[in-house]
Amino acid sequence: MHPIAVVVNGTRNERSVEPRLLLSDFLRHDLGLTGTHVGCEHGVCGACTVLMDGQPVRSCLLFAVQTDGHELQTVEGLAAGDQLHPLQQAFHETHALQCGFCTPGFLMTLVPFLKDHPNPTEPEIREALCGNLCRCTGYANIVKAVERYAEGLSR
Amino acid sequence: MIVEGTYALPGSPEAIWDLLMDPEVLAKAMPGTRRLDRVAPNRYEGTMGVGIGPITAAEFDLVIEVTDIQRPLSYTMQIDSKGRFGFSRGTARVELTPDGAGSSMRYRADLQVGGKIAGLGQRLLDSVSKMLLRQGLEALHKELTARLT
Amino acid sequence: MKPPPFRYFRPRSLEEALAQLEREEAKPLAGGQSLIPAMNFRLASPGALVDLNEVQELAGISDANGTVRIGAMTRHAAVERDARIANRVPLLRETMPHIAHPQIRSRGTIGGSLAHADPAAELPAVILALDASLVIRSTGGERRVEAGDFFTGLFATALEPGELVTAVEIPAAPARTGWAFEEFARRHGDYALVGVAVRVTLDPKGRCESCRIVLLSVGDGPVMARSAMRSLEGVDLAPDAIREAADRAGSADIDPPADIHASAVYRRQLARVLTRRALTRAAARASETRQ
Amino acid sequence: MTGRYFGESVLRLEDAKLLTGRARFVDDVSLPGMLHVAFLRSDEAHARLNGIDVSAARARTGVVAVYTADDLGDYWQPGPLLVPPPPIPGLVFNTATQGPLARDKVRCAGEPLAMVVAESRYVAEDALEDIVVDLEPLPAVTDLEQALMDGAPLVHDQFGTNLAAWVHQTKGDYQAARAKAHRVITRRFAYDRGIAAALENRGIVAHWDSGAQELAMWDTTQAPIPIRNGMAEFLGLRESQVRVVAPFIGGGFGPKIMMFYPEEVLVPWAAMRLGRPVKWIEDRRENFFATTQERGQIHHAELAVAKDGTILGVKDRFLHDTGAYDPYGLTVPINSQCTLLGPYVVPAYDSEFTAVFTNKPIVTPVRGAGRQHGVFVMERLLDFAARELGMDRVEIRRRNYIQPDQFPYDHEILFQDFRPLVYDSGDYPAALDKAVELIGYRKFIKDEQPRLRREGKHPGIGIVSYIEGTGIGPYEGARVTVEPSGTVRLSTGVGTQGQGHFTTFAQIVAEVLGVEVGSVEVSTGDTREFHWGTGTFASRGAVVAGSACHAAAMKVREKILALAAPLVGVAESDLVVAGGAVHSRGDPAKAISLGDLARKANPLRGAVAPGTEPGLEATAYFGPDRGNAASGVHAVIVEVDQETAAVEIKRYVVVHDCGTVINPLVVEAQVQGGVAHGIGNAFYEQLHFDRNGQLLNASFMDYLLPTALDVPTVEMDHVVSPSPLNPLGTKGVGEAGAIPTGAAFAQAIDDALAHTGIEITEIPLSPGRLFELIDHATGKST
Repeated sequence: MHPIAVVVNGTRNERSVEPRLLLSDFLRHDLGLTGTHVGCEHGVCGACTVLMDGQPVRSCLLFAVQTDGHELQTVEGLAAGDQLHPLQQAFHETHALQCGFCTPGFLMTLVPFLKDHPNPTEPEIREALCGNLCRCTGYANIVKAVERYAEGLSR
Repeated sequence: MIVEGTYALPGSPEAIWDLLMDPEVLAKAMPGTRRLDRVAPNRYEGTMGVGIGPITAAEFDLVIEVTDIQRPLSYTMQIDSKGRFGFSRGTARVELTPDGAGSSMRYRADLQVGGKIAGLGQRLLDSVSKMLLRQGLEALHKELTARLT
Repeated sequence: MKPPPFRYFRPRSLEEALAQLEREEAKPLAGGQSLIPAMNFRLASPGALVDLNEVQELAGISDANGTVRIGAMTRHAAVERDARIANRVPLLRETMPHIAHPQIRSRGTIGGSLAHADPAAELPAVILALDASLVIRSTGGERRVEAGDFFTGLFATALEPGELVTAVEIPAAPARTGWAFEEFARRHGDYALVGVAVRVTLDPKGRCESCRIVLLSVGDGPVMARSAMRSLEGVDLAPDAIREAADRAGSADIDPPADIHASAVYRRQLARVLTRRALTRAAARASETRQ
Repeated sequence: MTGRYFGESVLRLEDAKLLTGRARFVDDVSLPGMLHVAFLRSDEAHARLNGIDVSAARARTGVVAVYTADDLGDYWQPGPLLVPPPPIPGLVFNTATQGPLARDKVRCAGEPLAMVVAESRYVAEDALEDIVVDLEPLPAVTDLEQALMDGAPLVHDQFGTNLAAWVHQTKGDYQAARAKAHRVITRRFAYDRGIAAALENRGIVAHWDSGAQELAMWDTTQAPIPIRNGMAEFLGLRESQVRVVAPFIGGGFGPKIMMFYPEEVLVPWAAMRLGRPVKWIEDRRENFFATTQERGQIHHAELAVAKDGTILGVKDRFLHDTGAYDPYGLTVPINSQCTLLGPYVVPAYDSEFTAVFTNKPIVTPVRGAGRQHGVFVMERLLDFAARELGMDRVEIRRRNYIQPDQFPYDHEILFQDFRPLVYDSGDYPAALDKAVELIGYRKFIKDEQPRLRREGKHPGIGIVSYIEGTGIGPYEGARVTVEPSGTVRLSTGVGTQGQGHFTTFAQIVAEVLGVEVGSVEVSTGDTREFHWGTGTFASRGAVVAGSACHAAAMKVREKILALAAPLVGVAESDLVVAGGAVHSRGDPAKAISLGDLARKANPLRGAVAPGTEPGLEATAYFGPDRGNAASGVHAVIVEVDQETAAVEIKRYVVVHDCGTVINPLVVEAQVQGGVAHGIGNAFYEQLHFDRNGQLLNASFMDYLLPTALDVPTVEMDHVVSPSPLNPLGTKGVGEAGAIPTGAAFAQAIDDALAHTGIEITEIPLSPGRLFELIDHATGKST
């Protein structure tokens, strides 16, 4: 077992972990942050995307022990209390989610993307999303949500 | 999956027949073989493990039975291997014809794979089988050359 | 799909990492974006991993005496965003977005991809087209290997046990050089069915002085289309010459594998079409820089 | 019914939980002392099980139990036959269902052999590697046509054949129709296998509370109530001792309604036996074997047409791959058989199918559930007929449509709900006109296509029609309760997997009771809240459960009026229910809030009048007489790169008719999502089995789901033909988008490559396969 200290959504957590423990399992089961979802565990579906030091990573392709000393953000860290993050609000307003299982991964992929691309074109949005699978929506409303969010930023 | 071709070997069919049936030589011709014992006149058992890139060379149990023997011109090998990653089995028909001082070996293997290697490795199966065949034939050639001199 | 157990080491320096690799008979863990899926499937079960992610000295891009040096632990995303790469190694810049997906690129590393040597990977083909060298270290010292000598087979490289790729060095391109990368994948970010990296340099009269055509997903590793390359040397890069070279690239120069997504015949066709398209773009770029 | 909420694009009430990561899915359930399960599954597709040694696994630290079939004793039973065959004369059906753990023989790769229960999933997977299995391989059968040949290996020895079922349905006299035909179009069509690929895999958590003597089970099922009933029976418990919760479910698409999966039977059993909560979460690799699949069919079909393009008759002979077992009966092939008829007048129909056992995973409905096969065959036959007759593709369809004044229209055969295939309503010409207009069909054919062709491009257009039988019985129920707080509780038994039921059901109730939609709290999929019903399948949630919600709300409304009239002091007919209160029509100040009324409806003193019930609560059920017929037209424009065989979607248009729309936002999203699924089916998703029954692409690396770059934004328009079969007038929409997609693409690709003479008669179509077909059509071999 390896002791680790990792800041998640601004809170420091100290735990002892087996090296093989996947970050996705650590977040979900050790820290109880079950908003991060696991869809494939081989790095294709994107549902488990979280931010590590601000960068989007697949938490099923990282060992928890590797995050020692780093900062993570999960979907639980987006809203401020009952106030949805503007991107979450845009998803709500455009009906960009159905079953919602893949949604946290989309949000966590988009947050850093939108920081770098505050005014993205549709092709840019679609390319940014190509590492996240959604089986329900057909993506159209997710693209719309991003456009609505970006409009909100530029207003 | 069918793999076939011809390959030139040193030594006439008569000269190399016993060597081809020698478990040590046979093991050389099958890359990754760790151990191979003749347990009956035409039956061999052993273990093998082939690692490719990041894939760990997990141990497979290997059984080979030689049938349809037409000494010194042809035989069929029934190959059966299984392990944690799945299984591989099938037949390999080998025909030898004299070719100058050496032999021309015609081979036709009909192999099936199953389990994880089939479900996850399909992208690489063709390349891997080509590579193993090439390595095996080269090793066989080298071994025969060494033993014949 | 949970990985098997392993011993874990997390060195802070290259010296420490090399010593651990040697002592523990460990496998290096770079970005882990190929290794960890294989472990989750329990196809890979390394006894020990030496995690290179905290070895700061292995990451970073520098530029000296015309050579661009990329540290092995530089992330794909960093290469993609780097202005020097965009200016000095535009072929590499053009290739980066084709590599997997954004989340993979923010974790995956240049050195990891090269050492992994997947025959479908983009970077081995590109650094071969760029005539780059790899810097390799072990506790015994440092050596340099040209890309052409580094890839030795299916997932196989010139790396010996205990050795690490520490950087890749890309020489400056001569004047009048054009480039292009093309690939065909079922979906963006998938393993390409075929890809090609092309670099051409024109002589002052506008004829092809030298060129490199390197294909991926058509063999055990990156494959140089040698007869196609020879056919263009000293030749005006007119459509007919390009078409003929592309035909060679799709036929004599490769022996592509088949899988469920593409037959060998289809891969040959894609190799032909993509090579022609890449050569056409590269030639146009080269003549732009000539003017 | 229209009003403040009904028919409006109300934003979803369930979103906030899902967006913030607070929604609870099955894998989020964590209980103290919980154990974790991993299954050892067969690598072989067909083999005799000679022995299994689990002793090393049992000895491993952290392993609590390992079970094989032998350890189950009497609990080992073949699963139930969920859907018995319909009463069609002459029908043959051989029943074969799966036991929870393989015994004697395995019949497809992935069949569970042993169950490991351990302190963590990691350890459970470690222990799988300790188990030694002696499987003696048998020749496998995977090909539908070969499976029926003499000497084929038998999946189930007891039948002496691989025939699982045979069904023949006819209408009119096809031979006579054929004799009169100007042309008879004959083709072979093939549809290959795929999976549902919900992003959430299946999972079960079970907890036996020995103090309360109650079993709680969280299950990713689309049908919690039948699971509850079945588990009680299997485990010898009263139904009231079992609570099944289908919480938030990460997509269903059909396979999550299979009852019972082996894991569903085993996990609660282990939890009772071990006295600790037990969790099993299917991983993605398991999902490729352990969850049911769909789509393998081969059709030999012919269309008899008159010179003017009028359909005289259709004959179809098809094989349907049911996989290793057939617990779901004939739902899928009967859907294919019925849906083939589409929106057309087909005077003579002769359709015969044979369902075939193969050494592949079980087939049960997946979004579309066999309907797309029928549509593909019929639409393609019409395309080829149009080509041969020199007719326009749109015209041949228009000429054969059932007209708006012909409803109810009886196709004279039996549908999957055992009821006659009678269409309730529709306006097919109107939908076609809108689609033709929206995609600019005429202009494309006349101007754009020739222009692009001159530029060396290969553009093509496809336009196809379909019918979807939706909203079948038997019934669903709902209970509506007005609480003293003014909150309205709505409980229904159907599970929900993202369709927006929390919102659409609330809209229905809010409309009837005149309350804010946000004040309706919906509970679905928890047998403790409501325990009568069947499940979410066949695009029936909004139709059947929605109508039940409406009926329950209407009953509560009656109670409100009866109770309020004396209190407000006016006649019931002078009361208005609005704004969370009841008031006098003439004097709005004379009012009482629903909350207060609820309190008065449950008095602590006084007497409740005989014949009345306490509380503002009512339960109601709805069972439609038969399924209704949703319909639509899809049109697509593609561009094909003939050199690489890449197909690019330029535009996609859908005009659909699902009757009265409760929430347009939800309906359009269902259509868009369905089209994405259909695009996957058409281009990307194919399970590749080798001849030994080995699946060659058992991961998301090689089984390709379309991404945001592969699915265009669909342009939509609507036709509304209310269904007379339910009070809301609604029809189902969940599966529609996925049904005609393949047919639309096939036509568009044929059109794009018309100069090659190519004919697409198979789905799915990878670029590699399209390349071969182009080569074949052009006679080139590159």
